Amino acid sequence: MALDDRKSQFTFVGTSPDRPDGLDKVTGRAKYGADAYAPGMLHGAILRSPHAHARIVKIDTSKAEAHKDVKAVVTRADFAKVPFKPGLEGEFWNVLENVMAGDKALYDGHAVAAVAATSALSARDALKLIDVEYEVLPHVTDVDKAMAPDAPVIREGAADYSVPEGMHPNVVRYHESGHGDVEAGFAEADLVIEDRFVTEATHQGYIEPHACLASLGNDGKGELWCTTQGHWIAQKTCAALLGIETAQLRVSASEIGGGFGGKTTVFIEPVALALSRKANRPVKIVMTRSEVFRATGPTSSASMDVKIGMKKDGTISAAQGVFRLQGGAFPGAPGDLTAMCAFAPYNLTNVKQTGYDVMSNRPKQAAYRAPGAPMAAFAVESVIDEMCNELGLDPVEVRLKNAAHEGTKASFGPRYERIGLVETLEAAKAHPHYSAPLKPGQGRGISCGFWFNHGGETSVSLALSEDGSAQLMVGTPDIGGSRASMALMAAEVLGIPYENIRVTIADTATLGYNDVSHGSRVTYASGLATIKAAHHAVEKLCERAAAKWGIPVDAVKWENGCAVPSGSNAGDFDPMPLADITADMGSTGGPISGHFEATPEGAGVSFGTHIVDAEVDPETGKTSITRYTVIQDAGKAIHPSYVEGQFQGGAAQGIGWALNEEYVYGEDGRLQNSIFLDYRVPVASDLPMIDTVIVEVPNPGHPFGVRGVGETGIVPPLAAIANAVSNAAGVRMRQLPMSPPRILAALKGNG
Amino acid sequence: MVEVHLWSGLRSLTGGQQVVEVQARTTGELLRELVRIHPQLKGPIDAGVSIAVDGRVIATGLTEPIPEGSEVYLMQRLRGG
Amino acid sequence: MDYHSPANFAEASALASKATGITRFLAGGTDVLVQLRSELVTPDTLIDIKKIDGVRDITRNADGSWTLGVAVTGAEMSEHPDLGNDWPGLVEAMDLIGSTQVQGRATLTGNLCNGSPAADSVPAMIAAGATVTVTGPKGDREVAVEDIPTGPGKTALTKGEVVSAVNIPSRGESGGDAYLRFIPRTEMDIAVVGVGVNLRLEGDEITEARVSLGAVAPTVLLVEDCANAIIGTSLDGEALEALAAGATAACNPIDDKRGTIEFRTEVAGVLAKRAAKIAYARAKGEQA
Amino acid sequence: MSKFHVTTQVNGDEVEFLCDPRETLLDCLRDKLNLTGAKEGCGTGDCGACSVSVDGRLVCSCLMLGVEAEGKTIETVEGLADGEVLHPLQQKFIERAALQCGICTPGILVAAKALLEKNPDPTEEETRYWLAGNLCRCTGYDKIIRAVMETAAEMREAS
Repeated sequence: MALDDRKSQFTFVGTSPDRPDGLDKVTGRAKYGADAYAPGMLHGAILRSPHAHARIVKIDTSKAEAHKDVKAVVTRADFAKVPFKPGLEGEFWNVLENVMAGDKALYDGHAVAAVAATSALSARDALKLIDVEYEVLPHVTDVDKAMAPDAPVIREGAADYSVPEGMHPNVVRYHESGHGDVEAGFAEADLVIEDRFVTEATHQGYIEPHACLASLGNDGKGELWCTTQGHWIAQKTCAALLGIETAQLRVSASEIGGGFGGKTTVFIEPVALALSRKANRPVKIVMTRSEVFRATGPTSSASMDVKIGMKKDGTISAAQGVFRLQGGAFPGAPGDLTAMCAFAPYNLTNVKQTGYDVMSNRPKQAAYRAPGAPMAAFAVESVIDEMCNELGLDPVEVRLKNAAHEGTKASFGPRYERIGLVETLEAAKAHPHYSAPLKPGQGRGISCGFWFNHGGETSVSLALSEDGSAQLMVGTPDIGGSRASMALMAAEVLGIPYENIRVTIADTATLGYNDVSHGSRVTYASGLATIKAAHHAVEKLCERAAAKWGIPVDAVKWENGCAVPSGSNAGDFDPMPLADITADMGSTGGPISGHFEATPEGAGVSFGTHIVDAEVDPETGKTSITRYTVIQDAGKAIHPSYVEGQFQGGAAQGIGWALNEEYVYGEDGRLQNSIFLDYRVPVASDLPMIDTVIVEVPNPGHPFGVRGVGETGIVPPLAAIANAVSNAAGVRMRQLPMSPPRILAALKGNG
Repeated sequence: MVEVHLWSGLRSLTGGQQVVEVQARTTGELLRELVRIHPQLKGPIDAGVSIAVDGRVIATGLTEPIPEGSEVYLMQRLRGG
Repeated sequence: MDYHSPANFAEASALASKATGITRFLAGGTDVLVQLRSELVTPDTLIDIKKIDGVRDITRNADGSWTLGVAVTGAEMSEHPDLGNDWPGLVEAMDLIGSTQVQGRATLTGNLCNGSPAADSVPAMIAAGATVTVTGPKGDREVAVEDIPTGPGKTALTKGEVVSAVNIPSRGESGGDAYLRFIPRTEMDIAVVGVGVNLRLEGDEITEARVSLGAVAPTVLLVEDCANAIIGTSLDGEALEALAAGATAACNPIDDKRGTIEFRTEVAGVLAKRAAKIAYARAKGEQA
Repeated sequence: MSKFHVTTQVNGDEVEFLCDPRETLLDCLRDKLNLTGAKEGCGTGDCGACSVSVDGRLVCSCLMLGVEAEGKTIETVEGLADGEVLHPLQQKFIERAALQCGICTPGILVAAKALLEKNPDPTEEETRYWLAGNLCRCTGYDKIIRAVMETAAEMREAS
């Protein structure tokens, strides 16, 4: 049987059918994290530090324990002893320390104790009965200040091998890469611009707060229901933090109300398990919005220096960047990724990038869509825009002139395979938006963006039913409609209707390991695994047909949902539909399933180009986004509507990051804006329609050519909007967010 | 033999070398050889690396083949959102 | 927390008089519930005044003045066929508070008694010359709106006192009002600066004016210098500049997460001019 | 602390529950009546995920106490469909991919239905401002606004 995985003509792929979970989600019956209930269930609540940095001298839980409704109180002593290691090697220790403080509270909102009680109100009341004695320590929340010689040390010994001698202990990881000779490149340039850029931390802002329902006995067996991007990582981490065996903890992923990277780790889940073990009853914990802002994982904030040399014709002769990112009180700020992504769109002879991972008294940063890349693009693409203005060059032409393509040696090292940056730039140039006239007071900005994308461990299982329908089990939580794309890909291979395939997000007990829904990997990796699993089932279907016909299996091929005799047997028998084979599969060899387990390593990098128009009120500094176009290479769009949705969502989040979203810390190191009233995500009336152009340059690493699309869409907006605003206002904005006070101050020349 | 290009931050661990020649048919062998030749590379490799073979980024796999004469780059482990 | 829903204001006042600890009146609840939920303020006694007769009524009195019940919501004000013709600035100010959902609950009285210097409806009420009826242990008294707030979160109401009605003057001839605020987004924010302007014309000349500023001082301000800057003028360029200067001079704001001192001071002048132009156009009977 | 007995009508059904006066209507709908379609995204009236209609008025159920529901008529997302027939907005949201994660969808549907009842022919701007209190973090609102306006057009045609 000859089967070629690769495909470019499609029946189902590329259409946009109704999603399989649509009905549940429009009727309110879909079950999200907080929608679960268990008999005998208790409610948990977590006590959090009001200090940015403090030694925990003593915790007295006796009064809380005496409360009539309280069934368990836990502190750090109720978790496993996990070994400390520097850098990211000790990630289990880092996560444990983050979900329940040890000797010190490291940020405003850091968990210090938790209770389980018979009602949510009682649990909250009981928290007030816990006495914690703190010795307040000096704190630091700003990245540059955290690197300064006099900065308070968050934790000695947290730096890994990479940090050069003599750096402050808060610098915990260091990255340096590049090629060529940047000094020689700057000497060749006709124009050199060097600027400093600053971005504040933002939050993913998913509308569903973290929530879980945990049950664990002292026999080490447990069940966990939670809203997560990856239930296997939750299983592995919780098991390590509770000191139980991984396989004894069964984790089910609820419907997930947004994640964007913020639900790739655990926060409340180990705490609920510890409470449950102690109370010997199920425990549900639901975060408040304020807890989400204070104590989950926002992005890093960044301070960056970018220097670029350009010739008069627009050729970039050298590029250099230093990127300093603080990621809270733990290692992990993606200074390395920021550095590696910064100049990735360009074909450069001389390039050098340096990244710092710095600790401060803030919550442990988590991934947020293309972590680290948007800040880098903001700095780099702003400088390029300044240079285009200065040299009187068209910003799209300059980017085309320097654009990376297949075979270009990337700024981070290797040569690119087939990539689609040039195609997105050509599409931008041809788009009516790019040539549309601007009104007075408006400015236009463009920016390119790059992201790596990811493969990751993946398991998929597909089982056929006697009536010819198929059930597909995948292990990557569906955040944005991936069950629809999985069903489309399976339908494409099996040749049965999309509607005949039921896709389930399997729990950890019913499928092999799956990496998290992150790195834009789901349509790529689970999609690839789905295709392979479907092929696996098709092989068996062909075997059964061959046996029935009494011909060799390699004389059977699969076409349009039927086994068909081929070669010398062509035309000997009528095509045999799938349902005819499955109808008696129990008596012709047993149930027919297909599966696939692997770590696909061909995710294929992704590029996008955004065009944005902004209007600035010169008297108040208020910006409105008047037009927005996203152009991005999807490789192959499986479900085009949801691909557009990813593009639009990335742009909208980028607009928030650029204009109004920020973590505001007071002098006391406490977060000042931990509600949606003051953490200002874009509302419907803030935004225009967001136009999209799907470019399709197939990824050689996927049978259908898919590239992940989830993350790249947030990379260009910060820079594209900064360029539009700067061009509209006539003054260069180098700090985010570009809030009205900042713009007005810049306009008045004192910014 | 395969030439492995290191990121420049690793030069301090290899006595200034940014390209290391190793004998390896798979990504796993390659990492083992690197540590054998330059024991100080154990730190970064344990911390997590990705390997680009002729432009294809291998995030974690240790069994991926490395054809003779491929262009190989060591990269810091990629993480996504 | 005790919850009561009295049948009249005398009963509400009596409940509040004898309550111990923290007492809150519940009208729309859009501030009280947020404070309760976030455990900023957990009242010991909560008195729901929505079951009192007449609290949802909007009444135009014989002299052209208006009496609004204390539980009249923003949405009910916006939907009223005549109120917005008389006092478009006041109705718009109320309408700016929160979302459609919040409009279904939020009230003028709640906005006033929350004591926030950034309350949107308060500068508009003060510019309009509105008063509130306060029912207390000693009976009723009528208090000018500008005399209610005494500081952030604080009011002049004493123990046992409850606002029982909002009184808005008759619009009269050739008058117009307007309220503008600055927020970073288009909706859902707290005012960074708010300006209410109410004026009356004879011909082209302004004969009466009241200008009120929000979010630029510990309480909402009634700024006489601003009024004087435009009274006797036809709102020419010079008058507008004097108005802006008066507004800027009156500002005594703070730096906080919502805005800087410089920003608030500058934008107060900008909005004062813009609001005055709208009020002027309305007084002329033009669409604005 | 004594609890209050509340009798109210939800989606046409008369229901009763006991609640602490500190509990919100949202707490009561979700925890006492098992109507978990309304979601708590913020607890401060800023996200709209808990939107319900009370006596025909769109409100955030997190900004109303359970005790205040006495004698009211409440409609939630669970009451939108007519038996097995979806409301046109529900149908359109599925067809037009107007949801991604879906957590904001119940609130947006309830709010959009209230809009179309008040204004059967809203402009894009009116639709955007009406829904400004319903945060969506996935879609950028584009497909939501289009779905609401398209539904409005079809409902006008059908009536």
